[in-house]
Amino acid sequence: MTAMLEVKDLKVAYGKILAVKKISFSVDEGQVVTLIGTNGAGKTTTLRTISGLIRPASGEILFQGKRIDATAAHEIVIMGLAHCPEGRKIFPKMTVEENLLLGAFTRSDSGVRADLDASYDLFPVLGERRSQPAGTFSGGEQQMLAMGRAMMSRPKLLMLDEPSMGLSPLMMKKIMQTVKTLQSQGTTILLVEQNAQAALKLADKGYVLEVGKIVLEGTGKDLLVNDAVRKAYLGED
Amino acid sequence: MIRIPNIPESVVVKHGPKAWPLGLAGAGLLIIGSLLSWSFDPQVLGDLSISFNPGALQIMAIAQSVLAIILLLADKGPLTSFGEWADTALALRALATWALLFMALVLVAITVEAGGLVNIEPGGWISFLGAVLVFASSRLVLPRETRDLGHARLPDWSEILVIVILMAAILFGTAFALGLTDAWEFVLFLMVVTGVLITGVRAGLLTWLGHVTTRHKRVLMLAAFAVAFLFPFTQNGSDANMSIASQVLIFAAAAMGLNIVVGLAGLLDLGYIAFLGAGAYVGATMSTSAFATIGWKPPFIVVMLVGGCVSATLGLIIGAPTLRVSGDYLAIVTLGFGEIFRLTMFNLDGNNGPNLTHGPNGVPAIPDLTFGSFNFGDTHTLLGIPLARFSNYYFLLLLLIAFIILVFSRLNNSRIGRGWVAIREDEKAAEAMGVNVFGLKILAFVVGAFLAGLAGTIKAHQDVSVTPDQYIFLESAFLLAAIVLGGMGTVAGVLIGAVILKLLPEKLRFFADYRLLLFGLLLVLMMRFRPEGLVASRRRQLEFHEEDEELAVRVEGDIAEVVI
Amino acid sequence: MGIFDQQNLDTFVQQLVNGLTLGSLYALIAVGYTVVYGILQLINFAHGEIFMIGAFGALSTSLVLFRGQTALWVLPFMIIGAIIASVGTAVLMERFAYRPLRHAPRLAPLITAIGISVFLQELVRLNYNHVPFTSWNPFNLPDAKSRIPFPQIDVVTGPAFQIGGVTIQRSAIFTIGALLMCAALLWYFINRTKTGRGMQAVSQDADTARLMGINVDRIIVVAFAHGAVLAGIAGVAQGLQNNNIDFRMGFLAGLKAFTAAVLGGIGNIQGAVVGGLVLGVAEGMATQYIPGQFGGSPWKDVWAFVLLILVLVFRPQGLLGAKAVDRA
Amino acid sequence: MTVTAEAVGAKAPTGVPLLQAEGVIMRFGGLTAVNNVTMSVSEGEIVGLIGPNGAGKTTFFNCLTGMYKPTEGHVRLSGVELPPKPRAVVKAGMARTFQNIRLFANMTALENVMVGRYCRTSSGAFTSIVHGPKFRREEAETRERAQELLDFVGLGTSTDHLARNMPYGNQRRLEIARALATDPKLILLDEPTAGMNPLETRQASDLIFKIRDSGLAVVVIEHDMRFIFNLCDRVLCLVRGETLVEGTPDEVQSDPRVIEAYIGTGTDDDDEAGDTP
Repeated sequence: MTAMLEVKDLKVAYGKILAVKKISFSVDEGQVVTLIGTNGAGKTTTLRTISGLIRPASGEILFQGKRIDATAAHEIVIMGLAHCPEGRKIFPKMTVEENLLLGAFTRSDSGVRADLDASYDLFPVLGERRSQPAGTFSGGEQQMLAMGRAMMSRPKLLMLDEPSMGLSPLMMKKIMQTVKTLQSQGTTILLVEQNAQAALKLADKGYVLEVGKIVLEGTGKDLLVNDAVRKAYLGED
Repeated sequence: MIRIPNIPESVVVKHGPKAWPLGLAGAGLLIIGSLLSWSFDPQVLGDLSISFNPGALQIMAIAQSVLAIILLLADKGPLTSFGEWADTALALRALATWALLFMALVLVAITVEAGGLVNIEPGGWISFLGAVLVFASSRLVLPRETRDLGHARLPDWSEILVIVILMAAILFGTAFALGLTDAWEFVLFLMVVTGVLITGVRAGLLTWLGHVTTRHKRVLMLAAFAVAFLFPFTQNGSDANMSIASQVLIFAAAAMGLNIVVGLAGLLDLGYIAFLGAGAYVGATMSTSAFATIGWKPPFIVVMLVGGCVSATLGLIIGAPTLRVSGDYLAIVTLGFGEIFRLTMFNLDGNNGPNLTHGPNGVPAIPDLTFGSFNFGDTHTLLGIPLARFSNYYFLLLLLIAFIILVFSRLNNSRIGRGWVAIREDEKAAEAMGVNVFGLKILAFVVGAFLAGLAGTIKAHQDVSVTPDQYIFLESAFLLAAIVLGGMGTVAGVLIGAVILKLLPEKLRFFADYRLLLFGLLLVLMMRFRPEGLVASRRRQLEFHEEDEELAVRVEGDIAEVVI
Repeated sequence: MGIFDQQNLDTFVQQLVNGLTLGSLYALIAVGYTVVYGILQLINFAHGEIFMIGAFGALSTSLVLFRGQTALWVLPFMIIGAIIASVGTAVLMERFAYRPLRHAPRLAPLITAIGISVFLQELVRLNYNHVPFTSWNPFNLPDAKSRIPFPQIDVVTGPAFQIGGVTIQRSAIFTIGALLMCAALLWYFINRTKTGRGMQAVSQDADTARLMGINVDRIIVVAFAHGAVLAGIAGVAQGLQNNNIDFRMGFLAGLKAFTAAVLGGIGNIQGAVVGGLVLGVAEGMATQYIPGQFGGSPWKDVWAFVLLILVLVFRPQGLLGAKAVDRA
Repeated sequence: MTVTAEAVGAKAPTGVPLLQAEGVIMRFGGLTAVNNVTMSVSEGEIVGLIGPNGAGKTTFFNCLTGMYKPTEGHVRLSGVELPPKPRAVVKAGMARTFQNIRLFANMTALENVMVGRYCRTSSGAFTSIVHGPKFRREEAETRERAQELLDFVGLGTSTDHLARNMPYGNQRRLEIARALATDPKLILLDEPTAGMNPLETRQASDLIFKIRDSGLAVVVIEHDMRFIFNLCDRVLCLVRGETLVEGTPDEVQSDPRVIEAYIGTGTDDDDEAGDTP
């Protein structure tokens, strides 16, 4: 199996201070891979670098075998890599439908309409409120919209940044179930989470980040029972 | 910055040992050449045609070669102990590059001014050759490990001596520069100063000086004032330069007042010149000029206070919208107020409203100030040196500036100053922590306006007449530029900015036409490459480089130092 | 004598027409402020200069290519010349002055804008009629240090129409017509094209727009260019109306247009049009109807600035803007 | 779980009402963010505020602290009606922290806390310029108190560090110290442990107990159930701007309405079951 996304020796700096210190990991096709770690560990920075919003200081990022570390963000989207950012970042003044259509900005094929309906099937809430401004939605609904919007570009790889942030435990479960659904429909997923428990449970592979370095890696199941992880990230003694 | 490709390492290693004698020889040639005649034509660039009687430019060349010799001796020879601290190799490279440029430009200048290469005498060529040799040698000198000069400490007395020498150099440098009447000479002098400054930066000396001056702040202030006070005595009674100097001081006073608003409180005021104008109009209309429209003629000190208060009241009015408006919008509001002020002064001519200002003609023939029997218009002699009209205003303005600096720095280092920083950083959070945001903003406007009003009343007498077209938007932009150029929130920065912006155009008449064009370009380039200004307040520097974490770590100690 | 007698009515309608003409001009320029602000939250203070350069572009086209001919067919070429000059300047300005400051604190671009504004004015003043640093003037262009007569086009600047007691200048019809056409085209572009939707997305959240595959740099250039097209056309309109142009014309017009943009709710394109018209009419009416010493044309700019300040203070979201909802 | 109220020797709430918010309603246009919420906090009490995102918790905080003027309702501190001005609220004795840390990034830790003293000092421009006796006294006091507070929250050695250079957890502590500098009777903490790992979270609850023990009442917004139920004397659950349930941690935890609307059914281990849309 070839890696869909491969990150090699990635370093990212703000000024001259490294936020990400030489990390390497890979995401295989069809997998859910998760990066966990506390605030400031460099998870979001990593995702923003992969999607081209930040330029790396050094290292390589390969997507389907092609280097993308110098590619502009909008071109990376066209290549099939979608990024659902931290904090949802929906367009608040636009309606649900307009938001979703922006997700398909790079496409000019005729399948957009069908994909729109597919989004409404996946998230019926969105279908019911398709002409309402997205800014009036609750956090959970906004998260659904953000995920639906990211899927509109028909990505091969979807990166989700903290989808459970600020959500009730109930809503969080719904979101995690959706992640599984998306995987079963054939999307590869790179999931960044602070909620280690939920993330590791559905991950095929997990990496633990601490202040810019990968300190542990393994399958989701292995990490869930790893002593260090249990102490530091699951809050167990 | 000029970048010259490095010489391949093999060459450096092979010829490295030759660098030292080569450099000394070059510096020697440069000196010898400078003692000879450079030009056949005695009319150009001062007089460079007489051997063994060096003109200004030749003295500059000699000074540069002496500096080069010192650096070479520090690299190898009797001064090596100094060389352990300073990065002499990098410094020599910078110096040599600028010296070569200097000599080249001198030859160009002679050629252009005297009309042809034939006008260059052998001395000129010898000096040029010397500069080339020094340059070549500097490329071959290898950098070596140095200790961190930034943390070097000398005994207090010698550090204070350094400050005094520095100030003396500034005094004589300024007097020397102002004495240069030829634009070429002036530009070349600026080149030498730039070269020496860059040499200092490369050697790490400037950083060290920065630390020394923060360690001895009071000494620095005293020395600076002593220098400023002594300046008129270097002018031999000539009032031409003093006229420029007092213009610079007025400008600096206003800029410093604006710096309270912009630099400390972080409010962009694009109509600040109106405060200076309000003071000036008060000074004019309450003067004994035949065109003054207000009958009350109190002593000048009262007029000054009235001017300050009228300005402060305007500041209160202009500051009031800060309750609801902030950021760019506030800048536009202040711009609007500035224009309203100018148009109103323009219109209050008796036809369109009451006659207060004589409209576009303004108030002319404002008499000189008198304090008792001391008339500012007369020439007074002190220590055998005659001090004419502008010197008198200069001293008065110096007092005013001292007062403004006191207000500025005391406010900055108080609860109020902390409040201002907090507002700049995060207005909402400041409010939520109990900081009186609106009150502090208003205070900044009022204090800034008051100080400008004081300066304005003096300006009216110094300029003899007051007209609305002295208070256009462009003047506000100039004041702002002085702050931006010099450095927001610092006293030294604003003074430097004011000097540069007012002095250069006066001395460089030949570019008078391109003055504004270059000014516009300068603003754009500053914002692009050094938005925090030449002498940046540490904190302001951080604010302009939000993403530079390394800088934040580096200056952390400095900010703590300022607090205590 | 009633308030509605014929003469009063004529005066009123006359001022209304004058105001609408002036307002159309403001609106054309205001759109440039609003489009750029909407996307970058940047007050492009130098936009007034883009307008000025548009006028000079038209003038140059006419003088260089058509030797000042007055036939109507020259007008489209003049407009194209104006647009090339203004768009070129705007795009260069964005690329070299503003783009490097994308993440700088807000003070930096504002000061840059002032710098550009001064620079462009001086560039035109000093170098319009010759190649810089020489006295070579191949096309025999006039000196820009004082006012320059603007070429007149027969059909557009001929004798005014007289309808009852109301005089309507032909150039006024050109200005109002230009506004109507530009506004319609712009509306279509923003709301009906893909790039237009991209523009809306960038204005709400540039980083996220990137993640949608939108080329943000391109969108920003497009925004600057759009503003510049309208400003260029406004430059032509101003020249036709006043019969002359000068290098200072951008400052006041720019400031007024900015007022108009704020009046309508900055960032909102319909708002800029409405704001421009309202400001123009208000100015016309103030000249006519504010009584006493403080009325009349010497004070009209003062009243415009007073209006600007009142709007910024009391309704910064503008006439059409809704107050932003700050959700927790 | 090692840290409990008993473990740090908590005092029982005294029952004297300190903060009383009655019928607070906050509408934005057509949107009702907070609908008729009533809450009272007694001296020495720790009250938790939970609820899903968008339930109006932070908006409610903003109403309490005067950042918003509630559409309807009253907020009283020690029986005195609070005006909707953040500054007046701070002066009256209620301070807060922010959900997304809002420190003065380019100021040092000490300076940040010193800003918090602003409302308890009164040196004006004049005495500051002439360095009058009042100025000297207040400056010295401010500095001393600020250092004390840094020691109190455990940042005694970070005095001269820039806020932006401090680690995330310390920034949260610094924000608390800054709020404490205003001498509040009541402190409102908006998600004080967001983004912290379990160890840091435990340290945060220790600090909050310590604050309570020094005589302050505390209101906390949090998502971390374990944290909140361990910490609080009383918990309010807000859903869609309304109070769903109010009670002791045990009552709220087991309330079926809370489980349905917020916590969700089942244990942590089910993710096969459920209503995949």
